[in-house]
Amino acid sequence: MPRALPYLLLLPATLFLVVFFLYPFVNVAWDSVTRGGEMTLANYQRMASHWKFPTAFWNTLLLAGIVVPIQLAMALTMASIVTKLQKGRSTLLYIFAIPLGISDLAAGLIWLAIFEQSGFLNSMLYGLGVIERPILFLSYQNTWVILLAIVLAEVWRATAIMMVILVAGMGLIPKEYGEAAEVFGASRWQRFTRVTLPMLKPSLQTALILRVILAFEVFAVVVALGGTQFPVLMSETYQWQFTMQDRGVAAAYAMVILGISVAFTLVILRLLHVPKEARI
Amino acid sequence: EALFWSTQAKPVEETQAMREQVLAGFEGGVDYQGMDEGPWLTRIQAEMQAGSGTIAVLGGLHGDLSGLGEGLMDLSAIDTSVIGDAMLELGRLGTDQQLYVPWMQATYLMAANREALQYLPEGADLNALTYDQLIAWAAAVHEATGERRFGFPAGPQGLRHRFFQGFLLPAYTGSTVTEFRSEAAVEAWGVFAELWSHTTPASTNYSFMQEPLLTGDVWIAFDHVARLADAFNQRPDDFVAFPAPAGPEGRAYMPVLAGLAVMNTAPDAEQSMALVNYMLQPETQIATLRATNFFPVMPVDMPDDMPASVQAFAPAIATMTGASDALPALLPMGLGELGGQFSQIYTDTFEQIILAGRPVEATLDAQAEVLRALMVQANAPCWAPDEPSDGPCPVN
Amino acid sequence: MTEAGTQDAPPAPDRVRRSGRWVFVTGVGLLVAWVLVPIWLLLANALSAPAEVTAFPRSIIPSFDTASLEFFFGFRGVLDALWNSIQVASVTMIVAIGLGAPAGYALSRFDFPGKEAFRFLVIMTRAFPLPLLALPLAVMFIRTGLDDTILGLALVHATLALPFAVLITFSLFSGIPVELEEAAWTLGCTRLQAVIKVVLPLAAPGIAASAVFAFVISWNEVFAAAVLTIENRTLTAFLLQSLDVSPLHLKFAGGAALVIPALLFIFAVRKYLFAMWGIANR
Amino acid sequence: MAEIRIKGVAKDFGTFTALHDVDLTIADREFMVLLGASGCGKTTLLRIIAGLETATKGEVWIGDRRVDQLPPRERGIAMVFQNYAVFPHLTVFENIAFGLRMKRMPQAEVTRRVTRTAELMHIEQLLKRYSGQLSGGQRQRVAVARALAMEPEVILMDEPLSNLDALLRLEMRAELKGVLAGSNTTTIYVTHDQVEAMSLADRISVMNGGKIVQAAGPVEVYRNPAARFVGSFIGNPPMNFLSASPAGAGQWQVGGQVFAGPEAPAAEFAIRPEDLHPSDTGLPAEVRVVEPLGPHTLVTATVAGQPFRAVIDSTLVPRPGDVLHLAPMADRIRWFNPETQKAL
Amino acid sequence: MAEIRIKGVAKDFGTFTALHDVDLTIADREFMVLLGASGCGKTTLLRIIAGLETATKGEVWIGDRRVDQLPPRERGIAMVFQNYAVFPHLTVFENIAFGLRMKRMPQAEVTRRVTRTAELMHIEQLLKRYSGQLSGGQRQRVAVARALAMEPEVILMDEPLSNLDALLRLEMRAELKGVLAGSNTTTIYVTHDQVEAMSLADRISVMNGGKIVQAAGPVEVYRNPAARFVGSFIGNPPMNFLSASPAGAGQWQVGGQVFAGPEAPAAEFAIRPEDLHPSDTGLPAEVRVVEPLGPHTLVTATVAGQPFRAVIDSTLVPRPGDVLHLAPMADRIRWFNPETQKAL
Ligand SMILES: Nc1ncnc2c1ncn2[C@@H]1O[C@H](COP(=O)(O)OP(=O)(O)OP(=O)(O)O)[C@@H](O)[C@H]1O
Ligand SMILES: Nc1ncnc2c1ncn2[C@@H]1O[C@H](COP(=O)(O)OP(=O)(O)OP(=O)(O)O)[C@@H](O)[C@H]1O
Ligand SMILES: [Mg+2]
Ligand SMILES: [Mg+2]
Repeated sequence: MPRALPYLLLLPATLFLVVFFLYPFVNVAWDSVTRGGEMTLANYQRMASHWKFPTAFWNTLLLAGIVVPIQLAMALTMASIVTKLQKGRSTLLYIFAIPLGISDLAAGLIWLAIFEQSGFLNSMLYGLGVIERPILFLSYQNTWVILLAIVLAEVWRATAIMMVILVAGMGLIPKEYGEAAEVFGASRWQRFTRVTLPMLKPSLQTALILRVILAFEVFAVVVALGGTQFPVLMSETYQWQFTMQDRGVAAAYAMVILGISVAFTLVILRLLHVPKEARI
Repeated sequence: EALFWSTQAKPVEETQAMREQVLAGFEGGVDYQGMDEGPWLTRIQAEMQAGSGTIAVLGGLHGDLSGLGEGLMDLSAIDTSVIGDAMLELGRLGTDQQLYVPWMQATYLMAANREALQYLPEGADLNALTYDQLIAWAAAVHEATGERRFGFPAGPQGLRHRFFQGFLLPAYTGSTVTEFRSEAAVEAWGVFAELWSHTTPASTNYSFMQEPLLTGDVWIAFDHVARLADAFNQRPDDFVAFPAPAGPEGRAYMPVLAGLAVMNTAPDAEQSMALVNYMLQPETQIATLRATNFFPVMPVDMPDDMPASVQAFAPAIATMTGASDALPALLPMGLGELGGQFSQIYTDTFEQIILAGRPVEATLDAQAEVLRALMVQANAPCWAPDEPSDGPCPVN
Repeated sequence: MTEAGTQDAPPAPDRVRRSGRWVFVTGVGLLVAWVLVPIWLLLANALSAPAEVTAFPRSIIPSFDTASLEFFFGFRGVLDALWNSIQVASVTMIVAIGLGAPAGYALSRFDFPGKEAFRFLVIMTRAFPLPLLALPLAVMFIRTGLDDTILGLALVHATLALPFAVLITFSLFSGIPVELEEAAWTLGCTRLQAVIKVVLPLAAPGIAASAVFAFVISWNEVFAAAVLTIENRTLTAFLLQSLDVSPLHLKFAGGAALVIPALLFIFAVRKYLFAMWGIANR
Repeated sequence: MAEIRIKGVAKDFGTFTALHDVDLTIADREFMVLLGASGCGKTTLLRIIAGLETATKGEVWIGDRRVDQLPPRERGIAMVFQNYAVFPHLTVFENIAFGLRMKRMPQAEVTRRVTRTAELMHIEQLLKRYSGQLSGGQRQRVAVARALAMEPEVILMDEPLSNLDALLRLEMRAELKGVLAGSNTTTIYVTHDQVEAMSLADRISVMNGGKIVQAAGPVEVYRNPAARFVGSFIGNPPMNFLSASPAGAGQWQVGGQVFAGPEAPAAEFAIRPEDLHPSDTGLPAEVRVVEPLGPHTLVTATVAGQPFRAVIDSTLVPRPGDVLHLAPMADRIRWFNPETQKAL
Repeated sequence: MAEIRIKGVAKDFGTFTALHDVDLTIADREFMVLLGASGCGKTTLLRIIAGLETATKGEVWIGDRRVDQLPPRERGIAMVFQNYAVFPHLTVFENIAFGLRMKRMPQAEVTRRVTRTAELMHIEQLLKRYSGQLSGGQRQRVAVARALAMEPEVILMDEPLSNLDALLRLEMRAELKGVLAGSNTTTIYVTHDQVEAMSLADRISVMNGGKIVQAAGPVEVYRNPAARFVGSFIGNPPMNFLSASPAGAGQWQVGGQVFAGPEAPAAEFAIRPEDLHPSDTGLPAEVRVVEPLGPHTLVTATVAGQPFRAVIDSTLVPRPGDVLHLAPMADRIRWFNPETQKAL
């Protein structure tokens, strides 16, 4: 019975996922390796040989590579602030959590309104007399500004997810360990790196995995700000599935997204492994 | 309620107007749903695969519907006598069944801010512009204001491919497919590259030109009429609409055709037919025009109180289609679900040549091969303005 | 090696504190602004007249023209859609947490063969683009009659939210000393009771976080909602579906209309996001 | 009936063996104290009895049920954890009431029991606080109260009074003794306080390195340690051991003196520090350290080069360097086998 | 120079005042033991000195620096926490090394110090374990080792040996005394073990209800309690108090006997249980409970209806109900003012 218990606990979730994820997933995965009913790698070849694929692939990694570390740092900062605060913490937490409630579509909209040629940023600069005429930020010629805008929007939108997980995790770290570190000469920063971070590993793991995975699926914000000029894997998937109506290639894209997500998850799990003995 | 599953009139205001002004009169009520292509298509495919469904009537552009061939019901029973043959032919999707019936039509137009008119090159007639004049004009605006103010919907939702398929290439090559990599095509792309140098780089973010027109970021624009309408309706006095420019082969333009179809899985075929019929009534067609800026597919008498956009567009369209050098380019036919990939070829060509700056000839050669393979795969004969062909439309 | 104590006189503690405090307050202020300003811009736009939204330079103080917002709320069926959304989000929350928390608990408390496999299943779920899954799901739903039901959509949303619930509860449960649970067992609790009475209250922040995610995921999800519901549209599918092709002022109004309920929800659960009790082993 | 029988219980943590084949029977209503060095396996044994740890082998019986396989809650036990495990999210009241609520006891009875045990533990004025607002000793008392309120058949207490001051501990000890004596409870009580052990225990089990070395009444354990370890472990300061060399049949020479002892090939002489009195004929002890302990004086010395301690009346104040002659009380001398370390 | 001066320190937790105006000076290198009832504010005081808690008012000086406003790490202290706070994510080695690493000590020195203190605490074979793999007492020793390894100017220890067995505690106590005596460290040491307090302390501070009642040498505190509380708190069993009625100038009648005492309007008689010996002329004590404590016997009795305890030689074994005559040693009698509870 006790040996069966973990399985019993996992059973409902597993069944659920098998029905609502695994079944359709196998369908789609099957699509990716078949074409006209025959097993083939043609879809993958087609995907890989499409001229946008490398760009989309590297853009996706680049974006995740920039956004996730920034978000991690910001989420940790915000979580530390919120945890440290005595007064007004729930208000602050609420404010920090606000972007959580905003869909990526709406977030794209907001940031587009900022970066557009006649947007708020230009209005402000113009109002301050810094510029005489609006600057075109999101032009296909300066991809890096587009990248910057996307990074800002993504950081703004999706940091809260990590932050909330980390806040919850930090709340569970017994205060006494921080105090012990303090007494033993750890500066604020050392306390953070030597005590808080290691003890936060499980939450960090979760936050990072979820965030990285979502970063690989980034889509709406990129499309809103980058238009066609910043292809990412997910937008290509969309394109193939719906515009070009080629489900096989779209499925191949999806498998690539899945592949890199799993690869990165493995890395994160390895990096943030907590030995069994060292758990609380 | 009958479910009307459509890719058209999705902007909320249009949806609202469809429901309240167009469809309210249908007995039994209609649930009008304007969808993005993604969910629209997914739902349809799901119903087809499942073999049962809830959708009564499909509404979509020719391109949307052309991939659905086998799942659609033959609508020959519907009285389509007032509709032009060319349009009906498109609706057969290369079969001998009426798989969709034309619903409404539109085209693409040019629009300009009145401020821009002062920079119109001398001797140029707004109603009979050539591409060269357009470029000169855009250049003049660019020079005068220091800004690139020609606008072009090259964003993800933009209809840029139609511009190449139906306007630019036919105007220079007299063809959409066959002459894809001809010298004339190279010239056309050269012309476009020049125009692009006066086109606002933000164009790659534009799906609809009405907004940049309204904000003033763009002074001269090309887009689908429905996607220009808001600018004219909001500030009727600030903008003018005029025909697409002409090239050496003529003033090429492409109509836009939306159709109505019924799936084999429709829950109540009779009701669906009734709804299709209802949509083809002249009053409904006029109401649809008001709601969506799509024009009727049959001759109707227009009332005087049409919205500003319609009042501005109707004469421009008439001028364009009635021009002596008018060169209609039809929507792709017989491509079925490969329509998306067909369009993608034009988009890719644009992105590679113009945005990525790759060599024109090489790109055209490469894309031509893709195009040829596609035509073979689809086994689609040529359509206007290309010469009719036996077998798949050739790419020279 | 280094001789502590023989350094130069340290700066007056008061000054250090005060300047540290100043840095802290400024930092917090900046972060708050960073989050709030864009929200404000959204609301400002939503409350502007159409002409203002497209004017340049834009004003960040709106004219409080509510026409655009009213347009949305005047939509026929908005209230039904709102109610549908709430129902779907609630069911999503219940299913995701109800299935996810036990799994998170099992992952945190036991080592058993198959643990990693399960973890991967969960991660894959989140790592695979939903729009591709929608088709097979829709087919399945149409065949089984789940199509166009609150429950059906909620199940799909729960699939999206479940990985969050599993992983978050896992990490939170890992932070709660087993000893507290053991104490509960010796006091007559079954495992389940111990979890309910001891672990869950302590893990409240994580549960609340999972709930927020589940809610927000469901609330903002468009694609599946658009495909899988017809009559029972959720608010998002109802409004946002076509937002990207609507005129600017309506985009903003629609965006704001959607954001507000989500913000209210987060506001309602915000205090649970905190660990209210420090956990000390002794 | 809650007799506890532990049969051949062993526990391995990886390669480390924390318990080796422990056999122990605790009679119904007995008060058994567990004594042993830090890390010898006391907590582990309690946790196995409670069902929180699974024994690597062996059986645990409570009454006539074999409980190995039963979950903790079905064993009819309550436990005071060495590190309290007071629920941080509940008030003191709710902590104490926790087990009672699990039994669905009526509210009035809950309040009654909680109030009573809280009073017993002198924490009645803290009932509304959370554990984070308590001092260490207060928290510990909450843990004890929580277990007592259950009125269980078996109560396991792991150093339940270690963080209390002497006075309070004395009181608590008396209260515990009173409450548990008047109940049907079988108690296993881990303590490091030997006075506590002596005064509470019906029997004392002395553990060493994962084994039970002796289980007997307090006086027996104190007076007649079954093994050298017991003598050296119990008593504060512990027993003195001196090597003995044979000096004829049953005669042993220790520190220059000859004592009657057992007939054995080898033996070690042992005497408790307080069983010595100054006398001219005693063992010659060279004083090293003198510590006044209130009523008595602790003298640390060497006898024949071996460490030796004596507790003498504080009227006598020797100085380091002095040689003190200390005569052992004859009936208190014990002998051990130097090989097996068992009593002779 | 690490003299610690605490001036008028008070601490409120909401409406509850845990410390009232505490004034205390601990000399450089002094070993100060803090004694007091559970919940009297000892931990709070240590935490304020360490900088983990901010005093509501008052000043704390270490050496010639006022440290109130300094963060803990700048105060040159190390601390043993009552609940150990051994880092669960670090091995024992890394736990002990933690503070040294913070000082960027070279690895060789770290290893040396860790090994040395670990040996001192008898945990050298546990260095690779994590705290979850340790017994309570082992964990506590890690906490002590971690503090000792720092060789700080000031070391604060909050019941550092409470979870060790008597034998080990004895050893550890000696080790601590040795190590700290040979260092420059000023020590504040909270304990509940009075023997420990007596044997370690240079001075003992007795706290009660958030106030310091007496701070003096161990013998002084034991023999001459400054207040009734001190007498009743220190000593195990504690001092006996009997009401006295005046019987002429400086003469008081207590339990039917007359004793010479102070000249005062009212007074209370006090005597330690071990300062009594059976004598025909002593106070008549009606025996209630007799507890053998090894070498001695604790007799709980009543004298004139008031509770009374005596520790007598175990050769004498009275029975409950007997009347025992116990004579106090004249020079050990103390008198208290029943109103102010101060010594007379
Ligand atoms: N956060 C708090 N809120 C309210 N009261 C508190 C808080 N922390 C401590 N106290 C109270 O302050 C008093 C002093 O606590 P402290 O921990 O200093 O006691 P202590 O002398 O160390 O006791 P012990 O010997 O039991 O550890 C206690 O009565 C305790 O209940
Ligand atoms: N998880 C574990 N892994 C390895 N060794 C362990 C583990 N738990 C306990 N031990 C070891 O088992 C032995 C017995 O531990 P236990 O806690 O029973 O000791 P104890 O007698 O209660 O000691 P104390 O008086 O110090 O609390 C100890 O030496 C300890 O180090
Ligand atoms: Mg233990
Ligand atoms: Mg304390």
